[in-house]
Amino acid sequence: MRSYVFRRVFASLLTLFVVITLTFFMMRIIPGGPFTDEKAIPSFVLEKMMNKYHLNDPLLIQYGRYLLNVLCFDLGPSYRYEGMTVNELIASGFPASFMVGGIALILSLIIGIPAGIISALKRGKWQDRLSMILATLGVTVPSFVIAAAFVYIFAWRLGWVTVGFWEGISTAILPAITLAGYPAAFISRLIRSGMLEVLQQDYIRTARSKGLHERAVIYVHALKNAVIPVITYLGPLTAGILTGSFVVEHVFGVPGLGTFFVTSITNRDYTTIMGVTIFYSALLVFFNLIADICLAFVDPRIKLR
Amino acid sequence: MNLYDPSLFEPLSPDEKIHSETLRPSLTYWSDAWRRLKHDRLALFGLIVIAIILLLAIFGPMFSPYEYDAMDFMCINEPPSMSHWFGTDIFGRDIFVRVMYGARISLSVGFMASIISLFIGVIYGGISGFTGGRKDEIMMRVVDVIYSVPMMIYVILLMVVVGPGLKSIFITLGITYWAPMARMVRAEIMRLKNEEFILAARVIGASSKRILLRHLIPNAMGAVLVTLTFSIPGAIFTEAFLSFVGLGVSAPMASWGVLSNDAVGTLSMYPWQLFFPASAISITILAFNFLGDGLRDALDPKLRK
Amino acid sequence: MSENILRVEDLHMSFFTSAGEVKAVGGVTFDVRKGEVLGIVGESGSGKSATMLSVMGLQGTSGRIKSGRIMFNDEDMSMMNMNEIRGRKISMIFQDPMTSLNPVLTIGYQLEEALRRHKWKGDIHSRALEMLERVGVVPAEKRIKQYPHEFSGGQRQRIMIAMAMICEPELLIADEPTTALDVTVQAQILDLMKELQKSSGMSVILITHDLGVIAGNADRVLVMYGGQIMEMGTRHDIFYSSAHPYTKGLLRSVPNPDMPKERLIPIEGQPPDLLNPPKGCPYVKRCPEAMKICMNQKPERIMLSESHCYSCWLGVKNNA
Amino acid sequence: MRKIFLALLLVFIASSAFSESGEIVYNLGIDPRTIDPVLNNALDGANVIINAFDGLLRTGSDDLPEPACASSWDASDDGMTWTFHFRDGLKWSDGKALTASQFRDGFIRILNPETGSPYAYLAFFIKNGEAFYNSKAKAEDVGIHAPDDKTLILELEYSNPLLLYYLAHPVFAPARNDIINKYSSAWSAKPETYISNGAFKLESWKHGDGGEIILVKNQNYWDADNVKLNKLRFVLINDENTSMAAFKAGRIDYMGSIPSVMRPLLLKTGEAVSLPSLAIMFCDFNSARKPFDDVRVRKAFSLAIYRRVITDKILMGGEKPARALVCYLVPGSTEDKDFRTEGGDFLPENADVKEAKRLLAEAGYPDGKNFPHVSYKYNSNPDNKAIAEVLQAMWKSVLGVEVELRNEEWKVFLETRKRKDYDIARDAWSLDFPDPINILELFITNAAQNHNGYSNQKYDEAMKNAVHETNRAKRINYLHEAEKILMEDMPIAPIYFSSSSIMQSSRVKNIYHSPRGLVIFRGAYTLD
Amino acid sequence: MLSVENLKKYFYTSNGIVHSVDGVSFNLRKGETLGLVGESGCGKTTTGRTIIKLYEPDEGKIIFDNQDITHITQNEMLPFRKRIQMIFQDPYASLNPRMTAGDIVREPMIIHGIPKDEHDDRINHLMRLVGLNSEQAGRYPHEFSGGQRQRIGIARALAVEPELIICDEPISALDVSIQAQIVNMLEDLQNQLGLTYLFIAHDLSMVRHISTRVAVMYLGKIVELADSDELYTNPKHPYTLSLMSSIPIPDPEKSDSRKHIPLKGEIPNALNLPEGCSFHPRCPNAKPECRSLDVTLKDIGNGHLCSCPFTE
Repeated sequence: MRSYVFRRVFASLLTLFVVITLTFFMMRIIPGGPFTDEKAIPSFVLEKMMNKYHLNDPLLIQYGRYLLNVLCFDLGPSYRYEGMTVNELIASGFPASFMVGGIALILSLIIGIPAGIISALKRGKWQDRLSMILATLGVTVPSFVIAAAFVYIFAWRLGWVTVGFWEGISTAILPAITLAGYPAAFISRLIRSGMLEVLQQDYIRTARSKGLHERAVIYVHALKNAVIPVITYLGPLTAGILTGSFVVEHVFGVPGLGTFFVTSITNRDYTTIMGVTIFYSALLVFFNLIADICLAFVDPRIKLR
Repeated sequence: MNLYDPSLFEPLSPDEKIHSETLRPSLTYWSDAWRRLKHDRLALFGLIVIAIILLLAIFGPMFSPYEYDAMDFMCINEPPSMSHWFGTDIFGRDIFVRVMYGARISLSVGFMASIISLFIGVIYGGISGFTGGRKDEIMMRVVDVIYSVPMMIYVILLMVVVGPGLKSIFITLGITYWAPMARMVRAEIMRLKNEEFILAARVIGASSKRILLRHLIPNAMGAVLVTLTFSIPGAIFTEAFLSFVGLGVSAPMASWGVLSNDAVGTLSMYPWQLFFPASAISITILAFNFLGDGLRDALDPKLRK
Repeated sequence: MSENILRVEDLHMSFFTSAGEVKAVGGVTFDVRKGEVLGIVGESGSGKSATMLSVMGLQGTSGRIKSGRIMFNDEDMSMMNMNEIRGRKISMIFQDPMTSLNPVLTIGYQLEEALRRHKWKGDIHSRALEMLERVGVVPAEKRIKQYPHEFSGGQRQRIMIAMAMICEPELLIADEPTTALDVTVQAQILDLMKELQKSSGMSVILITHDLGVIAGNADRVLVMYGGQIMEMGTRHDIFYSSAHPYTKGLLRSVPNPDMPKERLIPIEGQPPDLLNPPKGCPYVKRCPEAMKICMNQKPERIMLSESHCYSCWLGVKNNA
Repeated sequence: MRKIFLALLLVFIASSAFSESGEIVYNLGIDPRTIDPVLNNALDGANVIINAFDGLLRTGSDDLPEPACASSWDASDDGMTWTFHFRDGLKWSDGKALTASQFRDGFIRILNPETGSPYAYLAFFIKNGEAFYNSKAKAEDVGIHAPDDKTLILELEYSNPLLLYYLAHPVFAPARNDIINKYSSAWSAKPETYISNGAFKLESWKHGDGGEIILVKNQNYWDADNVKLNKLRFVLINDENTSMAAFKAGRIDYMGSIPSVMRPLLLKTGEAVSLPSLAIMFCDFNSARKPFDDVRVRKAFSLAIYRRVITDKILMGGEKPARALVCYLVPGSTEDKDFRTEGGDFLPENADVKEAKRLLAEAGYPDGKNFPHVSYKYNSNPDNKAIAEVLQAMWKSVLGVEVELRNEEWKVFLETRKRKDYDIARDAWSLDFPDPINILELFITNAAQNHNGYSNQKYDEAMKNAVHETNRAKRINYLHEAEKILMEDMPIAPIYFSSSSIMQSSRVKNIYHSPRGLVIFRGAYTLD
Repeated sequence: MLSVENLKKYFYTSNGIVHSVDGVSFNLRKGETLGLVGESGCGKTTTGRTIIKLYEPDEGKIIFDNQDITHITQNEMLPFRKRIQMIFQDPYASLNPRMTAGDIVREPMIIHGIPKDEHDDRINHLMRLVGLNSEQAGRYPHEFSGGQRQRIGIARALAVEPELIICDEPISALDVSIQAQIVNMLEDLQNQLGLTYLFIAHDLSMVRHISTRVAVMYLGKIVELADSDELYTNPKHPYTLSLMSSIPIPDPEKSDSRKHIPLKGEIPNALNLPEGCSFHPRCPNAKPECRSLDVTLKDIGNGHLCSCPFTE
């Protein structure tokens, strides 16, 4: 187990290194810099500003310095937020994204799993059709449309919710619902196809031949097997959903991490781009690992090696 | 019938036996799939919807009295009416004709992206899964890297290098969209490559290339098709994002994604400007999903009896 | 109370697939006596498993009993709550022990579940341990906590037997219990089943396509083909004085141990397509003695003795 | 299930808390890059700084400089030495005394090359300022002296007619070197170290969308008696529709970001007000490339624009057609005259179709025939896109020319435009100071902002004269002359003079929104 | 024709090394049928697959027609693939579901460069040879019954006119009435075409019927090898004895009268091979010295080879 974790982490660090390198050089190739603005700063001023952040050094030296800093878990100062370090930015943005993402994750599970079960059991009946159509809508209506519609309906027309202000859990619910749409849809489809396959298995027939109630057959025998593909999917999903979404955070005014993924690039905030990318990749690795370990617990046939 | 009729008890000649053999109509693989698809009402519905949308996209604009870029400041922001079925936009342009033109872009983006990802993803995933071992490990790490490097950075880079237009959208989608496909195909190939018919192919001396192209990939086609129908909505939305960054077709031509994106701002005043293009996307993708589900069932050898 | 524990009367059962109706069972009548082992022989697609699934009420959503009656202890089973019968009064063992156990649950859980379900009086855990020991899965204390994948095929089939027997059922249906196993293991499992049957006095329906297994284990034998019963009788009736051309053909097509090098005499042709079953006798296309009447008319059952009957127009012809 | 639903409902209801008396919520929109007076160069940052810091002078509620820390000043006869006399009892928000030398520290900080101030060049009028910036002089040589705690003397490098405007600019703020040296750039990011001397002081700053910057009244402010508000909440809602929803819910008192589709209706009902601003939108013609190297083509394109249609049918937010370069509200030959009114119009309100066609034909492209393939570049943004589409339609219908539209990501676009890799490009300018020179200087040969490569010796001459002229009337005259030359050459096509639409709840009064976009809360109060 | 010497094939799994084939030697004469029997997991399938080089052997020699093919590359193997073919156990899994029967039979011809214009004639001929009609060449595997599918598999193997066919449990997945058809056909083909078979199976009665000689495998080793009648009438190795006694006999009286020798437990997995004679933990007449005994196949007369030293 320990050597397994060690090997996984090592392989991920290697991947991360490639990601860092690629991102670093690509972002430097794209036009514009952190101080490019509509009102051009005179070039002699710009040069002094660049000097301040060592942006005039040879690229390779900057790259080496950055790698060294990352090794010490120092993601550097932000170019966009004067006086803030990227570590501080992530620390300040992550809690809100975490809360919204966490609620969304729970929502998507408590919606997706029952919906998937129902539509598998009622295969071909209206319950199946309805939940699959809803699931497809969850996949097809992009979050920018759902988010805008939610703001318009719930905040504007009905006045039920406040948007634009972050006041903890009460303001996290609407964005969480928006965010939960796609994963809930996906989970319900995974559960549905998993259940359909599992229900054809011999051991389900065995369970039935023991005279078990249909409920026990489905929730104990079938679901535990059908949930396995969901766990695999939950790894990357958790990493993605907890680091926030640009659109949702932008529209609902959630002071989270998600906006940084886009704004740091449009601002050419080099260190923040790198910082959030590294943070996301690290979470991805972490949750994939957790998912694999969970998988080994649910499915005794899997051994971690 | 008279049981005492001795002629009934005469032996049957071999000819009569063969004659009596009620041969099941010989069905080729695809005609069998088609027959079963026809029985799936939802899939058939999906197919018809797609056909209608395709027809409208190709021939619809010919029958419209309006041009997609003809502004009419006398009737801006009009709600749907007999003269403008879907209403007009902020320049007084007919939304119906714009949606039909948008279909051309969005659908071709969807199809092209799928085809590109199909070729790259299937071949890449196929090689990775078939080869296995260290090579597979490295190839999958490359996929991880593609997942982790922020998309927007290479999108901007491409924008600078390639410039706007459909071509660059295809390139961008081709770069990223094959990754999930590759993963799926790899998993499928790993499952298939231990099947006996692969051993049989090896025994008759088939080369690896032949085994991959003639035996493995055709058998992964069902799963590939399903993944494809799922990747189309993603491509259509990504196109809207790419257009925003400057990679898409240039205004006033607009895809569904762009039409929706632009109309989010006017949601509170003129909701139909968002409703129609967004519905077009949803309906199309719903149709593709129905068709995809039907295809998966139709192509699944396990469901074949 | 009659001596029959189970009686199946004119059972018709079909599976409805996208390709059409598969007439899996087309009019089957037989009974199982208390304490006997009834062997059912037939090839795949002969309807033997479908009949048993109907008895268990496990035909699934696509399967439907179209007509006929199934009586258990003289009660119509369609009037009974099958959930109370299954596992308690009638148990079933399936062909493939590799897939018939739930991979994510311990065997202990799967054993005890049936006891809990049927409100077993007494200590559930010790009953499970007792059953495991009886079927020879030892040390039971340790193995009860393990998962199916930690067992070999033979052991899994032993566990399946333990699971089926745990509530002391009156009837055990064993659907090809040894087909997936090696000969040495097959012999062990059959011995175990025989021993358990003797000690508990229950009735057993043993389904197999292996004539050797039937010869060694069944009291009475039922030969099925194309969803119908071809011949029925004691094992002596079937093996030494078989009447139906199909039974004869089957017996001829296996190597004779006395003349091992003799050329085999196979049954030519292929089993019938149950999507489009023949109007008459299902065996007509492969039958060397087929007659015109066999094409269009289902043969009636002809009694040869009290225990022995068969369905063939040859019998009518010979009688006439 | 029902319980969960009820709980959710309760949570929703509980979340609607309204602002207290003496508190104003303003949607700043964008999270400022910095609120360090010296490092900021953006409007969002300036709006925090201007409410937290007072310079020697400050911007009054008529957009003119008025005395602040300095209660009076006098200039030497040659106008090259200025002496500022401080008020009594000036204090920082932490209670420490504010001294003249801290102003000197602040000004030196602007010029210190290591600070990296984007506005460093604004202080080059101070003697040896530029030399110090380029490390050719020491800090002691810079012409800033604080002979005592209450006097600051500035020696000038050259005379600056806008000197008082400059000194009211937020960049010319005093500095607490004791704090800045200790915490370096982090000082301005944390409320504990962000010590200021203006009407409000920083209480907290939560970054990103949905975050907020809270300012509270500075009790040590010299003019504290006139500050009515206890608390200022600058919220950071970036999305216009969200902001609007929050305003409707009564959560925001004042905001400047109204969804453009709603503007006409809101302006009509009076719920929103349109304020003119010192900004102009125009497009650059690339004079260095065919076909826009031909003045007739440029003029034809400019004349083909229906400016009135754009302002009245598309923007509908109180913008005015730009019929010349310099916008309204810029003082002319005297303080009370308007430069624009004096200068008159150079372009028609609507297209001059005949003239435009004639010019294009003369240039060799009758009815747009044989016109080379050209494109209009703009940065991705819904409003820019709308303008682009309208312009394209107008050029097509009037001139018969197909112009391709190409949008680019913001910073890519800025680089493209700077490289002059375009035919026509969107451009805009907002004035830092209400003076025509502030925009006309863009078109001097090789000026930093000269995106279209315009170069005309006569124009440069007129601008040079204006810079060196001390007499106001004459100076303005030179500028009129320059504008006329520019309009003759038409290197750009002015489109419209911007305005800003604002919404304000009825409970707040007396917020001053200057044409330069500064929002000043020191005189504001709430009715409840 | 084929000689296998001390063949070893190990699989390196994360649990350890699986000694799947652990020193197997035998000769195969032209035109004969050698039966290879044993329980599942004994390595008989691996032996077959290693001979045809689906697996790389770890040790030993494979000599085919006086040529050492043990370590030749896949490319060099290509001409031999024309001469050695294989028939698989599972008629459902061994045919590509997306190819027609005709294409399946055609594929080896394409690979081995048989001229295109001969293909159709050959396919027709082969289809008839295996008892199918040529119209059925256009159908897909799922349209055939199990027996018919196995015939297609045989046609594929015959397409390149091989000399040796390795039959890997070709009948065990088929119904009783079909098994006889296939066995008869294999016999007919052997007579017509002069084929040599290596017949791998666990159905002992069929093996006896078809084979000239039979080898019994246990845990990767051959424990007994003899002419088939000799082996069946006079088995020597305790494992063989017990195996023989477990065969169900389709005759109630014989079945009842027979005494069978039960084996303890099941075949252990090939990960941790028992020391000495690997059969000793289950052997009914195991002796203490079996634990340390080095067992090898020894001729005990009449070409009857047996690895147990304690045979009477």
